[in-house]
Amino acid sequence: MSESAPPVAGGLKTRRDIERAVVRFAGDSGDGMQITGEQFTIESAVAGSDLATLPNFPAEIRAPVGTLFGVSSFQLQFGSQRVYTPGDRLDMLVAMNPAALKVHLSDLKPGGLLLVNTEAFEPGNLKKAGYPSDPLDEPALAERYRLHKVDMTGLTMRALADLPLSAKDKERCKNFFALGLVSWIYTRPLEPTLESIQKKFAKSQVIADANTRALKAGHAFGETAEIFTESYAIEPAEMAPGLYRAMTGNRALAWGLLAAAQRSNVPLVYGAYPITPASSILEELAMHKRFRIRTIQAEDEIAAVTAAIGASFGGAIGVTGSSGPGIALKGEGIGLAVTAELPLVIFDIQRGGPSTGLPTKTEQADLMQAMYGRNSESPVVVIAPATPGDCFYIAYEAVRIAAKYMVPVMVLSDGFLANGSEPWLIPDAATLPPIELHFRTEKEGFFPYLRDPATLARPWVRPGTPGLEHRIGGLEKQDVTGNISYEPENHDHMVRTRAEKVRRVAQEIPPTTINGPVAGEVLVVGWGSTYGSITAAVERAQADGKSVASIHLRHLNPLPPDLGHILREYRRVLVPEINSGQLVRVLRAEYLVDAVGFNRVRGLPLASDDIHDAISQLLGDH
Amino acid sequence: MSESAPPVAGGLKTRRDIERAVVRFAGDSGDGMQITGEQFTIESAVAGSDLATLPNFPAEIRAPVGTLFGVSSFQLQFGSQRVYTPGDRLDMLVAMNPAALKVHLSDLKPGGLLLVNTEAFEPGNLKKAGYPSDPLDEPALAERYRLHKVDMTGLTMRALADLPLSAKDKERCKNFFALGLVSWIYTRPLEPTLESIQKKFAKSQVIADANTRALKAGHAFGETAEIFTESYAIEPAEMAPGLYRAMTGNRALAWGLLAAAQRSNVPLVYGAYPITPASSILEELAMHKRFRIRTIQAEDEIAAVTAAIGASFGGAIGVTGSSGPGIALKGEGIGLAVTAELPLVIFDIQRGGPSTGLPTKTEQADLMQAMYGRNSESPVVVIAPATPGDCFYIAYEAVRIAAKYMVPVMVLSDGFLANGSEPWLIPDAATLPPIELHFRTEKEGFFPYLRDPATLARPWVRPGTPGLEHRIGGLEKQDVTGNISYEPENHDHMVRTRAEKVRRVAQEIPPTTINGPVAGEVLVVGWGSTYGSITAAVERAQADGKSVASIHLRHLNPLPPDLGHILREYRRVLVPEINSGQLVRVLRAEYLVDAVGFNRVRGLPLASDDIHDAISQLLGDH
Amino acid sequence: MSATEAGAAAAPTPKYTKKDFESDQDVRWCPGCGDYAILSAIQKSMPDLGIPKEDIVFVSGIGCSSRFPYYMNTYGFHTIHGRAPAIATGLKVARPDLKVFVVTGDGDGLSIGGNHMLHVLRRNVNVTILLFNNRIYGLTKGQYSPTSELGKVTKSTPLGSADRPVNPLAFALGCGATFVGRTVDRDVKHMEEMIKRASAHHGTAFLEILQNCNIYNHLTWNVVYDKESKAAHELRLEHGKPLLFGPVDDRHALVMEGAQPKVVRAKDVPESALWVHDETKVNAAKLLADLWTPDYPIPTGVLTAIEAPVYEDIVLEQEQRAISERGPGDIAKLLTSGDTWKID
Amino acid sequence: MSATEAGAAAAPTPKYTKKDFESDQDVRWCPGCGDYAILSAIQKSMPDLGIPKEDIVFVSGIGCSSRFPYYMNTYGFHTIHGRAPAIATGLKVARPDLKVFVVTGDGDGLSIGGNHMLHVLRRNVNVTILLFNNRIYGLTKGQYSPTSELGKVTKSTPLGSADRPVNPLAFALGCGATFVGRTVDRDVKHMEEMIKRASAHHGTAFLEILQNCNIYNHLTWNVVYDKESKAAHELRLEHGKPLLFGPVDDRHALVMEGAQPKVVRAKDVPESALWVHDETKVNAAKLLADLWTPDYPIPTGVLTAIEAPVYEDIVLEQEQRAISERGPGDIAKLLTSGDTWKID
Ligand SMILES: Cc1ncc(C[n+]2csc(CCOP(=O)(O)OP(=O)(O)O)c2C)c(N)n1
Ligand SMILES: Cc1ncc(C[n+]2csc(CCOP(=O)(O)OP(=O)(O)O)c2C)c(N)n1
Ligand code: SF4
Ligand code: SF4
Ligand SMILES: [Mg+2]
Ligand SMILES: [Mg+2]
Repeated sequence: MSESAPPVAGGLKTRRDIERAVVRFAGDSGDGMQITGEQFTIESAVAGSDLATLPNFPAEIRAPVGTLFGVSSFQLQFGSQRVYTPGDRLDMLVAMNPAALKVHLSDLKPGGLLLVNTEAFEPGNLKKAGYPSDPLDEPALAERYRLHKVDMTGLTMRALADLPLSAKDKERCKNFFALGLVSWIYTRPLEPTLESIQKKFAKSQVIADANTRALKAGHAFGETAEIFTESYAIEPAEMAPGLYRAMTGNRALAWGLLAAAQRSNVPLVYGAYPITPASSILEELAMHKRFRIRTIQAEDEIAAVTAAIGASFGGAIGVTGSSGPGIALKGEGIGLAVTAELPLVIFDIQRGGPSTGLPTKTEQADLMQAMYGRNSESPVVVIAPATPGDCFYIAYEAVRIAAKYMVPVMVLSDGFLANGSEPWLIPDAATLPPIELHFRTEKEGFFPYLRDPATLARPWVRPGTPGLEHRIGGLEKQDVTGNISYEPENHDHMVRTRAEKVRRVAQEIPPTTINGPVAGEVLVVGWGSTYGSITAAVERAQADGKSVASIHLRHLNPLPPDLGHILREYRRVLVPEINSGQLVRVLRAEYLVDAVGFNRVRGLPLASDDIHDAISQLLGDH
Repeated sequence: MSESAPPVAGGLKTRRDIERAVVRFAGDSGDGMQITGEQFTIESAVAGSDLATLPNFPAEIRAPVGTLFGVSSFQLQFGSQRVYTPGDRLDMLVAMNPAALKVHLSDLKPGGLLLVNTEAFEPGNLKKAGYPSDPLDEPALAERYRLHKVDMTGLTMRALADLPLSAKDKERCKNFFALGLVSWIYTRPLEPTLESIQKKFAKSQVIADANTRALKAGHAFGETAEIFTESYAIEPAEMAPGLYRAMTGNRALAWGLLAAAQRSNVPLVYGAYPITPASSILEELAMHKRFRIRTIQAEDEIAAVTAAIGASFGGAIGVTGSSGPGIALKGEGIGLAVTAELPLVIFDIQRGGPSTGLPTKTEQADLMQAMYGRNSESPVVVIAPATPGDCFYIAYEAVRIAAKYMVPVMVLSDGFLANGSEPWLIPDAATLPPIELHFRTEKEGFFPYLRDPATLARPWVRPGTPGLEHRIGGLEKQDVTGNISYEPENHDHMVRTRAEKVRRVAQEIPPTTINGPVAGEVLVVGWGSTYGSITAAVERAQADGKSVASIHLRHLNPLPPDLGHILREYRRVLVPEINSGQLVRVLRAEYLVDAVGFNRVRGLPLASDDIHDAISQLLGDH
Repeated sequence: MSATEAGAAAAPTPKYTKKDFESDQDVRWCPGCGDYAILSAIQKSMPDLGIPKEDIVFVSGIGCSSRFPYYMNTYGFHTIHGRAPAIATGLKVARPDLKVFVVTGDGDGLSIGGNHMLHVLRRNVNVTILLFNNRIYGLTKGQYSPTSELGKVTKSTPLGSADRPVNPLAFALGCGATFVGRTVDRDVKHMEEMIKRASAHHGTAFLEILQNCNIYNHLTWNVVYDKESKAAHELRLEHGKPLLFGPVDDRHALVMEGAQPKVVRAKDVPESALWVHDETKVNAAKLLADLWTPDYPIPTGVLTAIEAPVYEDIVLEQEQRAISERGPGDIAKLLTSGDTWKID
Repeated sequence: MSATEAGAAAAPTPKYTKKDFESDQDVRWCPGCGDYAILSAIQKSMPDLGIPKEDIVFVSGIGCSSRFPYYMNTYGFHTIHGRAPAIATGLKVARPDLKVFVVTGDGDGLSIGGNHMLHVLRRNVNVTILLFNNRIYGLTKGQYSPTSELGKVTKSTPLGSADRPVNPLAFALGCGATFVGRTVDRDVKHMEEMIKRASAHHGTAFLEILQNCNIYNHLTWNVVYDKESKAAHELRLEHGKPLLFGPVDDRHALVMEGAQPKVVRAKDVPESALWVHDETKVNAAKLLADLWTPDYPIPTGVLTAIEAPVYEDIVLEQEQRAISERGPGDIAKLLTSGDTWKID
């Protein structure tokens, strides 16, 4: 909720209209917080809210129960206005155990709703969370927040008392109790969850019944219990009409590839080695063999990228995906695709680093690696999606460009986009631009490094084509003939040609959309997953009447042709990134503008409040 | 020779004084051109000349005889003034066969000396070189150059007629005939070569005798044959007094490590996988086991770098070396050293790329890879030697910094420095700065990520130290304790700390030497092996009275603290590099100066004439 | 050798208990994971090694299993995925005086790290490798691994995996391993015995530990967990003892028929015809490594343990010989050796 | 399958000669290199494969040996060091209709590329791997390789190498190879026969070709070059034939003594006791792979050739089953499947 309401003492249950709310479910890894959050997301979407989500879970598979590092959480913001981010500070926190309270309380706004499961606040758990005594007994807590102590476990157990289930199984349903209660508080429809419970537990009707009852019990508890004095209603957001679905970034990348495979009508080979947070792309693709997607779980990332290159050599679309450490290993292989001039798509789902770093946390610090993480002059195209749903279009676009220009295309997503979801307007597949693959079969005048005058692409030849037998490789080649050449001028020419080919991809970039005035005080330039945080911050500043605009780059190499011009129309340029300042250096070097970075590397999305502050500061500093 | 003399018709043999000369020996891979060039280098050095060399050989081990791609050459410039480069254009070309003539003739100055071995100009060789008829019969050749057709093979055979050797063995001595003749032409002393023949062929006196005779026969031929009308004398250069030796870059890197190992008094482990042009460092180090240098020829580059990291963890100095493609493979491993904060030295002997590229040619295109070729924010120190001899100091310095700051240090050498040589003033080993290693043994107050306030280095602990048992790894760590931490603020702090630690290395950088006026029209900024070409070009421009200065960066990350100030003192900044413009982007981004690049990626050193032209152009463009 | 190197060897080894090897870090495996039992067995075995704990280093890659070093109160290095054998090689070359363990998983050691495994084994570096084989990628949440059965249905192979598994023991032997053994996470006593045997080997010891991942691959090794099945199928290898297995009342024997191993009723063969286990015969170990149910028993214990040159021993020998023959290196002398000339 | 995929199979194969497989590129090996003989043998074998030359692809890594594809007038890809098996795997998954050869060296295939070698072998991808083993790094000018003898003096090991060599055949078998053979560059007829046998195998065929590097490791295989020595030591394996070797007047036999192979005088054993070579027995192949002089003969020929599931066959089967059961994928349908909601 953007305006926080003062705590209200008992009375009639009222329903207040609010514009937006930020809710976080937090509990033990075993408490089902991810599924609770996902269901709440669907309910909110069906209610017509715009929304954005932020799942956050530990690197451990099943951390010991009750520990601080075992806390798992799911946050979402939903509202009747455009929602760009999962929100900075919480309107409501659901804490299923003391550890969750300890880890997350500081993010709750003063006066925010705090719902705790009292049953879990027993000595063992308190100790694991490092509480010397029960924090729920501290009067300060109820003073600072609207504290609701509910024995969710007990209420759930009682609601399920007569069901033929073990106590443990019953206790497990408590997250649905919490969901029911929160759904009541925010007037979310239960139907989507009821349906999905039926689907999910189709194999065990008793479990389905138990969860259904728990959900309803939670809802009824809100309705009847004396302690909740009001609930909140949120008008449906004004969203483009059409059919929607919730979409996560990794699924969208996978589906973008499926669309590309179908439209291009050749097999697509995805070579990957599991790594967080990229693994789910491999897993998603493996389920769609009907699209002639062939997945190879390779022995390592080097094999993954080179298998993809082998596939491209064979006339299929070669794609590989990983996260930072795996991308580092692929550098040499990518260089081979650069010089062999074969299409290749590389997904980098960035995570916290360096080295193994923070595997389940998000970051944007692989931009330089994408540009330069290989020996010698080895240019590739670099593009980045702005939202989870945008991943679909970016993946599709990556295949299109790779095949058209015979060039590797690196896609920079990240952990936040990968797992985050948004309500996504389902596109009409027929409106996707065509992917035109030209496999040369004409013998006359053939040379392996002949070039298309518009794109500088060399011909793609499927082995099996009679008369076009040829050999390529990683040594420098004479232009046109493709024969090995160590000749100095040819090398210089080829270095320039490979660079020019990538530069020509600029002709694919549409004019940059400026969010705000076309000239003014401050321009905020972003890329990748910070889109939401930046847009929210900029729109807030604009609402305050500030002369601020933003642009968001989906193309990072080459940069949009109109960018230099745009940058010069503002007094200051601010570049917020979840890294130590990478795009900002590219812009400074390229355009000699005194752009400044706003950089926080916390494993989390940037807070739009912080960006807003940075904008204000720049505006102030005349 | 800087002034080329007009062809002179017969007469008395005169000796002319010249200032400098550029000579290239070229022939088949089997013709011994490398050894010929190396010997001529020693002779010139002993004669007191300053000099610079450029060996150039094919990627093939033994390319088929007589082919164009099988040509091997060795070029050197020597003179009585400071010699910075092997020279752009040739004063003399020795062509041992038609292929050598074909490949190299275009580099010979008009009026230059052209010495050919007529015997090799027979139909088979002419055909392999692609000559439809004998080029020696073309009148234009003798008009354009001072052509000397000598049957070097035949003269050698005759000189060795009575020796008990096979015809093939005798024929092999013809390169020493050529050397004798060229030595006569440039008045070089034969003694160093005579000595080295004795050493080299100590096992076979008859071979030693044969080569000695061939050398002397060549010399006598110059003295007596009617065709050579003059010879040239070159005053000894004014060089700092002291003991000199010829030094190649790779040997200097290796010896720098030996010095560091001796001074630091711990073993040094060099992990490497063979790759051109880095292999000879491994080979050189393997010969010096007495220095407690332990070489591991690893199974691949990843094992090489991680073995070095393992050694550093054990309290030894871990060093690895490779060329571009191998460095690409090491990226992930280097990231581990960054986060584990262990000392590590990485040699990157750059070669032509991308991918396998031009393995035996030189390039400077790995600067960006050195800076950014890893996932996430993963800063390392980057330094680069300017000349072959400088490699000794750079290697030593790399170890010193790595151990002092507990940080990886990347050294960017290249194929030209690696194989090129220069007369090198042997330093007094005692004057090298100390390498102070502190292995912590004190238990009290120990934490693995405690930091030294000056350097931010964490303590280095040798396993085996009682009471300091601890665990480190690639996951993000809490500062000070080193415990795994996914805490957002700590991560941000650690990202900044790792960056700051590298930034602090700036305190090791001496004030930048400016070659020329401290302010003016054009500043030329170089790094690495272009030192010679740039200096020669700048000094020529200065001699013409132009307002031009140059600086040469040995420290590329961090940059020298005084650099920003210096750059702003000149109207234009020119950055010549053997890449597509890498340092120039760093300078633009860092200092917002409109520096422009001069870029030729030809697998060869930059020609100082070309740099001179680029300077003139910048001066002209007001 | 530096003073410290020499010093470490001389110090008397204190008497330890299991507790001395427990670190202060929270153990972060899933409740019920087989890794707990292995951790306990290793901590329990340590005091018997007679090595000062500051001289022990655990090196690992990445995976659930590779979290191991954090829990040992020794020196430890949790490195990057698959590279632990290479890191251990560098460490041993730098510090032959240390006792180095490598902890790895079926993914870490045999997928991304397969090449380093090959080379550490052929080099016979003096390290003890403990491979926790749960036939799954645990840490990345349940994709199939190189040891997963063909046709395995996992997250990344919804229709079943298409690749034939690698047999870690056969692989290690193919790489020239000098010590190869197998034990089981639920057989605590045998585990301890094997850990000590492996640790005592001079050269690379490769010990496969069958481990349960109760979250993603529960009971994959049930054939050696289930009491009855274990009794029927486990072939406990003991040097000098005949290859007999199965319940006391239905003993079976393994014999050679030409170049093929064959299972027969124990009572049907004379004692002289029994195949007596000989750890020094790598040939025989290769035959044993390939055995599995249903046609053959499952061997556990030490398949082979032979002596062979150790990499870092040779490296150090060469160094010491060079020093003793020609004295320690002297950079000042080297710099002025060979062709030099003077300029005044 | 696309039209082209189906079409390629249908076209009648032209009659070729060796010349048809010679490319227009200059061959750039050292004069006298064993690679020339191998090239010639392969070019000569090609016509007999009965495969249209446009359907043949040679994939290689980096090394002298890996220059190979340039000289074949087929499709070819000279890739990066060690990765050819992985590239070939991707190629075969994309294009199972192609005939793919991998050419590699002892460094390329067993040093940097060892892991991919392991995994291509266990996956049993349908490719023919030709490993030119010269026991040295040729292209980088003479450092020792993983197959070099222990103590080998080379540029990088002036005092002798410290690592035990890997035996390529034993390694391949340890990785689960389904076809393992060995031949010699100087035995042209046998080479051709082996190349055809390997090429005909369905699954990964691993053929080691002992090759002479006359520049850096001349006559390293002299034991099988020298006429007398070859006659004494070569054990030519032939399916169904007993393991006999040595000159006619001094024939020796290989027999099993328990689990150990043993050499005896042929005349001292009854024919029935002879060990008859059976290519389908991997066990036996493992015993054979380890044999070498002086104690044993040197086996050449096919050590084993077994049938096993082929990786890309399964991948394609799964795809075709999915399509035939539920129809080809339709992105429009997928996009609207599952939980959706409408906004008007
Ligand atoms: C370079 C790199 N690639 C991939 C990963 C992701 N990853 C971490 S552990 C692991 C597999 C672990 O499997 P295993 O070794 O069997 O260990 P387990 O978790 O089963 O004990 C993978 C793929 C990584 N950390 N680094
Ligand atoms: C990543 C990488 N590392 C190292 C090299 C250098 N290199 C090229 S070939 C080779 C070894 C070749 O040995 P082998 O495979 O036995 O081939 P041979 O030349 O003996 O036929 C090496 C180390 C390289 N090209 N790329
Ligand atoms: S995922 Fe499996 S292997 Fe990993 S800790 Fe959990 S139970 Fe153990
Ligand atoms: S170096 Fe050896 S392997 Fe390479 S081409 Fe020459 S002879 Fe052949
Ligand atoms: Mg595992
Ligand atoms: Mg080789």
